[in-house]
Amino acid sequence: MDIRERIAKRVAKDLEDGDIVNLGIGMPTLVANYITEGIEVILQSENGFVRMGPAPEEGKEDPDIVNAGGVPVTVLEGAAYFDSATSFGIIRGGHVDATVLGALQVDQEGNLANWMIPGKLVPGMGGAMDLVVGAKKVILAMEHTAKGKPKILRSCTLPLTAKKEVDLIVTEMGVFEITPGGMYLREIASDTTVEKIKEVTEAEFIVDDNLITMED
Amino acid sequence: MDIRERIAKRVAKDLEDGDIVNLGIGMPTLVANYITEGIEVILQSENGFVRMGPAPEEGKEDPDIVNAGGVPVTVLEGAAYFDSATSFGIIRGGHVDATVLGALQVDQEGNLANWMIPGKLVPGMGGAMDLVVGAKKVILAMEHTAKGKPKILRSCTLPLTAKKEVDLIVTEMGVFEITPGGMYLREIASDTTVEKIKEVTEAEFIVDDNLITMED
Amino acid sequence: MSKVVSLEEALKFVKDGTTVMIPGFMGVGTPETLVDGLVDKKVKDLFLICTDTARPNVGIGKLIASGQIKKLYASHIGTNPETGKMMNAGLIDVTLIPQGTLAERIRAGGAGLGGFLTPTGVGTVVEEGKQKMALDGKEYLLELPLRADVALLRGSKVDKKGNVWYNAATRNFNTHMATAADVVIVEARELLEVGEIDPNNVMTPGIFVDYIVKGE
Amino acid sequence: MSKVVSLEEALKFVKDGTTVMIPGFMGVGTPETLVDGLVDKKVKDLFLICTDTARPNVGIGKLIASGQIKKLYASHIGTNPETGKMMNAGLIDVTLIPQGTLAERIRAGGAGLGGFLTPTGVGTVVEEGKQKMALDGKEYLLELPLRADVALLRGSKVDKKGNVWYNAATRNFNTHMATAADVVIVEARELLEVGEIDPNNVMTPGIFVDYIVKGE
Repeated sequence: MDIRERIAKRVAKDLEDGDIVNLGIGMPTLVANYITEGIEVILQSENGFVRMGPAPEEGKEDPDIVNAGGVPVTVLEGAAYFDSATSFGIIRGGHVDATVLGALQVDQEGNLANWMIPGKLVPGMGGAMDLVVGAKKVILAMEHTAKGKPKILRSCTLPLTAKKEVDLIVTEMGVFEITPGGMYLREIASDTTVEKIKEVTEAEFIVDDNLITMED
Repeated sequence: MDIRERIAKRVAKDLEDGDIVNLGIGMPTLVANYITEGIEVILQSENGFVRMGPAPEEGKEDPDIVNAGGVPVTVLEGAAYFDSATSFGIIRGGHVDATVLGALQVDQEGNLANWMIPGKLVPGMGGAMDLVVGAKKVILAMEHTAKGKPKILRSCTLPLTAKKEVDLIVTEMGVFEITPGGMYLREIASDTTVEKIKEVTEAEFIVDDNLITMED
Repeated sequence: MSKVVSLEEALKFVKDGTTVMIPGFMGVGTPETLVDGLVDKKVKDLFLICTDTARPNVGIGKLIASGQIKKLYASHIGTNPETGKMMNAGLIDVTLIPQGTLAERIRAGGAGLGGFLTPTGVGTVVEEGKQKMALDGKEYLLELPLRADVALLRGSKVDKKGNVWYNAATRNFNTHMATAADVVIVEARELLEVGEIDPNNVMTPGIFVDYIVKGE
Repeated sequence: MSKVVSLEEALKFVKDGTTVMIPGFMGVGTPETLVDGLVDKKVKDLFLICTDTARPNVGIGKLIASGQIKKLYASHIGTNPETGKMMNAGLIDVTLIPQGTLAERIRAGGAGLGGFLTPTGVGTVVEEGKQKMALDGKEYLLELPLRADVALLRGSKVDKKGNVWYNAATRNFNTHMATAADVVIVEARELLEVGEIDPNNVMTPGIFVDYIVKGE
C-alpha cells in the first residue's frame, strides 16, 4: 500500500457513523474509499450539497454536478443542494463534524498553513479558512516531509490558514494529536521508530505512554 | 366615499408600475383595491411571499397561505415563497419600493410611532421597524386625528418605530410630504381648509405654493 | 438508526427550563402535534423563542395559556391578549425583537456568525444596551446570535433522512431554527421515503434534523 | 414590459469600469453566454467579484484571458495560472477573500446589513485592516457588505417574470448575487412561461431580476 493510501485509511478510522465530513481535494479525497463498512458518513461538498457520491461512470458525467475541485461526481439518495451562504453556514456553524485537509506546514500549537507560499504560489484560500475554523474536528492528511524537509514545525513560517484549530495530524509515519497540554504522538507506523520521526519533525512532541502501532 | 376609502385611494396614486409594495394591516390593506388600472404593483407579504393576490372565495381558504395579519389570501401567477430571513432581506435591503403603514403618531421630522403605548398597548413591533427602515418610500395612511386629538406632532411622545424615515402622510384632510427643508402640505381635501388643518395639526408645516385639491 | 421516533421519545429533550425555538406566523408553520405534546407533558419554565404568540389556543398560544413559558423572545404578541396579561402580571418575562432582526439572529446562531449590523431599531428603545456603530455615515446596531437547546419544526413533506420541504407561507422561521438548536425535531405532515423530494427542492437538508415525529 | 431582451440590450449596462458580480464554481453556474458577450463587447477595466477564476477559457477564465479585468475579488485563483501571472505582472489587482466570507458579504449587501462578525480569518493575513471584536471570549472580524453595479446570473429554468430555479451545484453564488446588484441579468438555460415553476421552489424571486437573456 502506498503511503497516500495508508494515510487515507488511517484518517477514515476516525470517522464515525452519522458524521458529516468535508474532504479537501487531493489526498483527503481518498479517505472516502476506506470508510468503515456498515457506517454512514455524509460527505459535504462546499460548493453546495450534502451526500456526495462517487465519481460517475465515464460518459455519465453531469456538468452541473461537480465537487469542490471541479471534478464530476454523483449524489446519493437523500442528497440536498443549497447555495454558498448556506453551505458555509453549515461549515462555519459547526455542523460539519470533521474536515480532512492537506498542509504545507502545521505546528505544535495546531496552527495550519496550507494556502499560499508568498512570491511563489498564491492560489487563494477558497473555503479552507472557513472549514478549518468551522469544522468540529480538523484532521490533516499529509506526507510527513516535503522533499525530506519537516512540515511539522515548532511554529509555522508561511501565512496561516487558521490559528490553533488543528486536532489530528496523520502522516505515513504516525498520528499526532494536538491538545492544550502539547502535541502527542499517539500512533506510530510499523516501519519507523520514534527516533526516526524525531529526525524529520521540527515540532516538539510527547510520545504517548500507550503508543499504538498504526495499521499498514 | 368614507374617509378610509378616500385615504386608500389617494395612497394608491403614489404607486407606480412594477413597484414592490408592502401594505400594513388595517387601512393600508384597502390600498390594493384602488391601484391604477393597467399598472402592475407587486405585493410583498413579510411572512414570506411576493405577488399576493386578493382574499380567496369563501370555503376556498388554504390554511398555509395567509397574509401578515394571519388572514387567508391567495397568490397570483408568478408568485414566490421564501423564508423569513429572505423576506426581511428583501425589506431591509431596499428591494421594497414602498410600504404603507398606519400611525399612532408622526412628527414633522418624519419620526414614526406606531407600535406601542407604554402601560396600555404593547403588541410588539412585528416587522414594522424593518419595513420603515428598509422600504425606499414610507407612506402613512392614517386618520388625521385620534378622537379629535392631533396625531401629526412637532415631536412624537410615544416610543418610536423609526427615526426620520417617513416620506408621505396621507389623511382624510390632505397630503403632507416630509423633506429635509420641512414638512409640506402638498394637497388638501375639498371639504376642508388650511385653517381647519392647522387647528388639528400640532406639527408645523409649510403650505405648498401650488396646493392641489385632493380627489374625494 | 431511524430518525423517526414517537412523540414521547422526541419530547424527552424538552425539560423544565429548556430553551425552545418554535416557528410559525400566527400559527401557520407551527408544529401543532409537538406543541400539543408539550402541553400534555406539562414541562414548565420554558424559554420560548418565536415570532408571535398567535391567538389563544392556536399554535404557540396554547403554551402561553397553559402557563408553561417563563421567558419569551418574540416580535409580536398583540394578537394574543393572554400574553400581554401574563407579561403585565410578571408571569412571563417578554423581550420584543424586530421580526427581521429575530430571523437574522437565529440565522447567525446557526451559521457561526458572532453578530451582524442592522439599521433596524436605531433611534428606538431597541437600541438600549446595544453597541452602536457608524459605517459610511449610517448608524447600525450590533445584534447577537441566538441559539436554543431544542427546535420544534413543522415540515409539509419530510423524508426519512430528515430532508424537509415546506409549503407556501409555512416556511417562515422553520429553515433558520433548523440550524440553530442542539436538538432539532421535525413534525412531518407527510412522511416520505428517501428520494421522494427532489434534492434541488429540499429546503432544510436532513443533516440538520435529529428526529422526525409523524404529525396528525 | 417584457424582461426578456437581447444579449446586446442586456449588456449595455456593463461599461468600462463597471463592477460586475458573476457566480460559478469552476465554471459551474456561470452564465457562459453573458460572459462570451462581455468578451465580444471588449469592455475593459472591469471590477469583477466572483469566487474563482475557473480555468483558462472556461467561464470567468475567458474574461481573465481577454485582459478585461482590472480589479478582482475572489476566493481562489489557483486553477487558472493566467490570473496569477497577471496579478504578478501588476495587470490585475487581486484581493483574496475566504469563500464563506465572500458569500456572506454579498448576502449582507443584498439584505441591508452593515456587516457581520465572522471567526474566519482571525490570526491570518485576512484580518489586516479589519476591526476585531471579542465576544464571549471568542474573536471575530468585522466584514463589510459587498454590492455591484451589475450581476450576471445563470438560471437553469427561468420564467418570464424572472423567477429562477437552479439545478444541482449551479446555484452557488447565484442567489446571493441576485440580491446585491443595481441591475440583475439572468441567462436562462430554459425559458419558461410564468406559472411553470412551483412558487414554492423558486430560488430567486423574479422581483430581483431586471432582464432575461435566452442562453444558448
